[in-house]
Amino acid sequence: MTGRGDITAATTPAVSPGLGADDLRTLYRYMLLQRQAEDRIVKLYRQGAVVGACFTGYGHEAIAVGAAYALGPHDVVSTLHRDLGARLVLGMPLRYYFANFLGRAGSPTRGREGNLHIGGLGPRILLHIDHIGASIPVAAGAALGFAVRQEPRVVMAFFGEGTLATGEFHEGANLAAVLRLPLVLVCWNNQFAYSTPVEREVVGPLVDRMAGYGIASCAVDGNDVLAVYDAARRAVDRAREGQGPSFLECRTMRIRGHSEADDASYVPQALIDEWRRRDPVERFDQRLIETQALTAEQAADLRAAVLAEVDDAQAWAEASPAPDPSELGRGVYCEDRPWP
Amino acid sequence: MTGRGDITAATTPAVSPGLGADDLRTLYRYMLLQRQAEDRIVKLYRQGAVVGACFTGYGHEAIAVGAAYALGPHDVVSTLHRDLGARLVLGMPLRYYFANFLGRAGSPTRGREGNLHIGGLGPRILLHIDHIGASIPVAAGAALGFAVRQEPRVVMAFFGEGTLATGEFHEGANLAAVLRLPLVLVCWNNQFAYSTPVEREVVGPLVDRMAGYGIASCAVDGNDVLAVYDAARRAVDRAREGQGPSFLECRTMRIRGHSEADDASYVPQALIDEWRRRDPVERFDQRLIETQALTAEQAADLRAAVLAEVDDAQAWAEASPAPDPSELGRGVYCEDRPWP
Amino acid sequence: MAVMTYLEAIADGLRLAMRADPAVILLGEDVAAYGGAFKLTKGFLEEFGPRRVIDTPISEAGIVGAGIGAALVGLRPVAEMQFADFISNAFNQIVNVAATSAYRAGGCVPLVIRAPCGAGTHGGPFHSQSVEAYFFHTPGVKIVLPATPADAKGLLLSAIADPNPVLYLEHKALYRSQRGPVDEGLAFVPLGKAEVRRPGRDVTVVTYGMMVHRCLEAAEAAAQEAVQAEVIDLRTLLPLDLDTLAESIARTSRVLIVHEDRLRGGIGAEIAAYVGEHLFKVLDAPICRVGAPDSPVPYAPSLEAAYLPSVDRIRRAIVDLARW
Amino acid sequence: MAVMTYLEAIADGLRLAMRADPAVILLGEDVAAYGGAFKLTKGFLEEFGPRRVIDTPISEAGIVGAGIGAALVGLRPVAEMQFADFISNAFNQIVNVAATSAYRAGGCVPLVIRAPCGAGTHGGPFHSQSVEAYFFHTPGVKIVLPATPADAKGLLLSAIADPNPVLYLEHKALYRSQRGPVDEGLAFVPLGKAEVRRPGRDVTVVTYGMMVHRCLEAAEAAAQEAVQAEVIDLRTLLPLDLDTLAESIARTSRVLIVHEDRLRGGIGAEIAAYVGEHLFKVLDAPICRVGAPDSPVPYAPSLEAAYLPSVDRIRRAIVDLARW
Ligand SMILES: Cc1ncc(C[n+]2csc(CCOP(=O)(O)OP(=O)(O)O)c2C)c(N)n1
Ligand SMILES: Cc1ncc(C[n+]2csc(CCOP(=O)(O)OP(=O)(O)O)c2C)c(N)n1
Ligand SMILES: [Mg+2]
Ligand SMILES: [Mg+2]
Repeated sequence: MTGRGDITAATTPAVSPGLGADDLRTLYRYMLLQRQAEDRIVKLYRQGAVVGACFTGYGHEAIAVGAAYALGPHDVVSTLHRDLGARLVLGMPLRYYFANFLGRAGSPTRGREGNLHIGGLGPRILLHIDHIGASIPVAAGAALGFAVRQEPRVVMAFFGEGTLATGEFHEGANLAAVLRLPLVLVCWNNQFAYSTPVEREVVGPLVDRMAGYGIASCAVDGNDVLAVYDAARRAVDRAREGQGPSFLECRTMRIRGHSEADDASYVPQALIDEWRRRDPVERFDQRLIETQALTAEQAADLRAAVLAEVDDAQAWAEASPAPDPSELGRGVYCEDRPWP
Repeated sequence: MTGRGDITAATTPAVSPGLGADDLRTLYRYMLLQRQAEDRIVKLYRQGAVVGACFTGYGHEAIAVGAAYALGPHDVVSTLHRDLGARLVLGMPLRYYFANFLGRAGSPTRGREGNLHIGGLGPRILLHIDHIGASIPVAAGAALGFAVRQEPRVVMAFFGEGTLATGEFHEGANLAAVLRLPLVLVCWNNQFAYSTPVEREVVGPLVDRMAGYGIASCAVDGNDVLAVYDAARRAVDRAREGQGPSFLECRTMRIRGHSEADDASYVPQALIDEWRRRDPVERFDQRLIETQALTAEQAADLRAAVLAEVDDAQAWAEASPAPDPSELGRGVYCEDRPWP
Repeated sequence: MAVMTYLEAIADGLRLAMRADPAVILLGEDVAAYGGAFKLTKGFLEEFGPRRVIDTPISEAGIVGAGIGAALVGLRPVAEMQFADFISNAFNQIVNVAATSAYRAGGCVPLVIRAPCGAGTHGGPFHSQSVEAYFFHTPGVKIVLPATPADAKGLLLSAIADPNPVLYLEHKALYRSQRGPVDEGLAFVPLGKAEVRRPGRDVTVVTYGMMVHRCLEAAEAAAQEAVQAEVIDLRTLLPLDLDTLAESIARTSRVLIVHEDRLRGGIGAEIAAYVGEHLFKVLDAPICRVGAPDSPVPYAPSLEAAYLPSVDRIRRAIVDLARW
Repeated sequence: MAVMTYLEAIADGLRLAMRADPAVILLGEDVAAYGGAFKLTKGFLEEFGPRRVIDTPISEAGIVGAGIGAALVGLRPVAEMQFADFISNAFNQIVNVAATSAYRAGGCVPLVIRAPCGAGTHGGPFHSQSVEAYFFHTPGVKIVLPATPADAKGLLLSAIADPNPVLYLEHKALYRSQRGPVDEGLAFVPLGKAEVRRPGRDVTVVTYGMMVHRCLEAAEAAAQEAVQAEVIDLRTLLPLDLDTLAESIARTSRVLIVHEDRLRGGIGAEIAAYVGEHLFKVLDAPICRVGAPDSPVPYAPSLEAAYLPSVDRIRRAIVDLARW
């Protein structure tokens, strides 16, 4: 079995199966929250307030939010550097986001880590790992854990298309295929890995590649939150029913630099312009207005509420102190937990 | 491009393109030499004369010999534990084989390595590496070297189907695909990796998997030396013409244990019996007799000559002393070579 | 109390842990149907079923990564490397993922990685390695290497009980050569505690693994020359039990560090550095080390035998140090 | 003689080597079109063309493996790790393939692996690592870590000229902070030779990399307290120039080892062990080390600053040791 076609390629569904008007507004809210939080962090970065490098998921909001929204209340995500929205959907307080970028004691990493390197948040957000590809065997292992215990839980792992080149991605994806683990691989294909175009990372369509692993694969418009949700929903259902892993290629474009220190001058301006016109947040906004799922007034209220949340989160983070040097060397090992 | 079909699946060709009667006898001779040398090493192993573990390529002779025979005089191989025949085709003296298994000073590794771990023999046999998969990036790199210098040379890498699960195989194969390197990947699919059946290593047909890498892929009967030669020849030609890497799945069966310490009791006896009946050496022998490429008398002469060569090689190895302990710690670094 | 080989003791500990806690699972290459390359897990598939005893593809990073993921969602996986030599393929997962998880607030990783290590079986450069030094520099992991059947069992149980990633290195050459008494049941041996295997007043010999036995023999031989060596088996290499060392060296004023592994950058270097800084005042003689020369482990018996520290070399080092 | 930054000096050496020998090629992630994450190879693609300056997929094992293969067929590849932290993914290729090739009669591997390393730039646990200790235990590789622009260029040239695999670690925090005179042309600095950066009679300070500069500052501060420290920059970490160390320590009778890297299992441990065994007789004081504490490199400036050995901490260690 090659697994292709097990998920039919999702185009924007006319109706959004299983989603009510509330869901649509919630999706929109998360997308807006990611966008505004990242706009803010870029501002702070330019002001020199962000300690280290600054990565955003600008233009990837539909993928992060749409896919994560398809998860059930006990499912788990494995995240990377462009999927803030997924963490938000799973309940990560936005305050942590700012506190981590600013290296404050109040962040979940207590200033030990920066950027979006936040994981291990409760049982639903797996540890973050910077080595591209390394998170995939770990995600497969979490799925294995659920399979061993026969719990109907699913793991969803996010990553970029460049990740497919790595050996660790390969070993994790292959393991998931062989053991038919409840794993949903959500790939944002944003056409570049740093400066390297996708065809210099892997040859040929990603879905063919992953179908060759025996993993059900499909491609969707990554700038259409409902299309992403729809495909993710099917993949999650398959996983939960014991039908094994799936791969979703969410096609989009990295319309900013790799990080905020990169002007992306190696990308043709026309390509960026083209994809800016397909901005997933604006597109969903318009659609909600057009389908009257959202009134202009509701939209304004939502925007104000989101802005207030961003302000609050930033203020909270800024009020959090720098970590005390006496913390040095602490927390390297876990404390004993009784066994058996 | 998925690359599938670029090499049409080779079935036994009625005539062997480009092969004269001399070639057929030479192929047979190498297969016989591998078979008899390995029969002898097993005997020595049972007598306790082999120092470490004992692996053979019993039943894989058509693959090792047929594929390597498709190479030109400046091409290079990357070998593993079941492809003695390929080394012989490329000119490795059989004496080295015995000397290495017996850990003697006369082996090319001077007793530092054992078994078939012989590489770096002149410019045409790349270093041997025991970590399954690790040889593939190296083979790709040798091919890269030829591409950089615009030399029309080809690298052929041998490995088993279990190797496809490894991250290093993946990175090497992917790199070769992206850079369109002159690399021929020759996989003996012998259905088991140690005790693990192929479907626990990778899901689905190997050729689909590799086609997903954008690598031209085909499957052949690995017990038919002419079919292997034929497919390898096409792949070598493609590589030399700058059309990039190919993958050959040579279907066979490991009709002995993983090593001589393994009784393979996990393999159904019927499967072993079935494949014993397809023994590649006997099959080619019969065919040569039937097609009158070889007379019964010639066959007997050949067998005697091969046996004499095996006897000589063994005797030479046995006459070689154990490495002197004063060698300890020597040869870890290369001596200086002037640069630039 | 039963008498077991080192290999049987490991299997016993593993089996009891799996019986005690359904969260303990096994994964690795050929561990299930085949029972492992050394037949250590023979019968485990039958007893615990395919959900808990899992054959994996050849993918050491995948195996360790999967172990980490399963540990993060509450299991206590025991991942096997077929040979310790192949742990190099899982280096990133161990050093950067497992080891940093707690510190980076990623969560606890109660993962045990079993790896058959060591020379003496003519395995050559890729089936003979000592890998402890590769991981000793990494905070966040623990490393054990038992020398006796009782420790093999007891340290494995403690490793499984520990909430951190533990590299459990088991010496292939001891599998069947060591037999000894082993307590029944969940007989834990605590991590981080060295053991004085032989008391002595003249020289402290610090060692671990296969060399424990050679050091004990060498100490007996040295006793013929009126030198009494105290032999300390570290058992856990990370964290090191520096207190036990310090106490002994304070008495003997002389220390010899012995390991099978190459000297440069080995565990012995750190012990020597510790002694040179913190016990300088009590020392009456140079801090000496005996270990392997600076090359891969050679295959031929004549070379391998010369590569490994011999009883005689250790004896001479003990006696020379005592007489310094 | 030109004045260059450390980064410019590396680029200069690389460019000259590529001009001198068509066998020198570059491969790595984003090294060609982008000119590297630090813009070190900006303009190289234009000058040397896509056949010699090669962007690769994200695959560190693939990059190093390909470098090994190309080296085996006669090239002299320079492979880049985007950050030294990611070299963990190429661990097996370095330790088991490249390092053992000569010994196992596989052939010479004239491969240079460039890796931007070190802390001080708020990179956090995965963009700040010191990786030298991971490879220091491995015979068959060489390791360099220059501290000045002139050495950065000269050691790179020697690394490329060497027939063995060389890890060329370059310190990110020095890229633009260090400027200095650099000889024009193929100005080799030999591998395996330490350099006395400051003469002194009271204490020998052994260090390398970014800490060279802090040790020099600390030595100046200590001089205010009438303590004259001799500061030795190792430059090459493997092989170590033990002769230069021994000569100095024989004069000062006191040694302080300083590195940015964590102490446990670091390069300093081996140096201390060497001193404790072979220079014991000349020592008048404990063998002291200053290095990082036992954790990953933290991100927050308050933590990172405390993590790295400061000038003041080094000064105090020098003075205390002199007065011991
Ligand atoms: C193993 C490894 N090598 C290199 C890097 C440096 N790096 C960080 S992100 C990145 C590009 C990732 O590309 P992709 O997976 O497509 O994700 P994107 O950034 O495009 O969203 C690289 C090379 C890394 N983090 N890990
Ligand atoms: C990285 C690595 N892991 C494990 C091993 C141990 N090992 C040696 S051969 C082998 C099976 C290889 O299977 P396959 O590639 O199918 O080749 P075959 O032996 O069947 O010819 C294993 C697991 C190894 N050599 N390298
Ligand atoms: Mg990308
Ligand atoms: Mg096989």
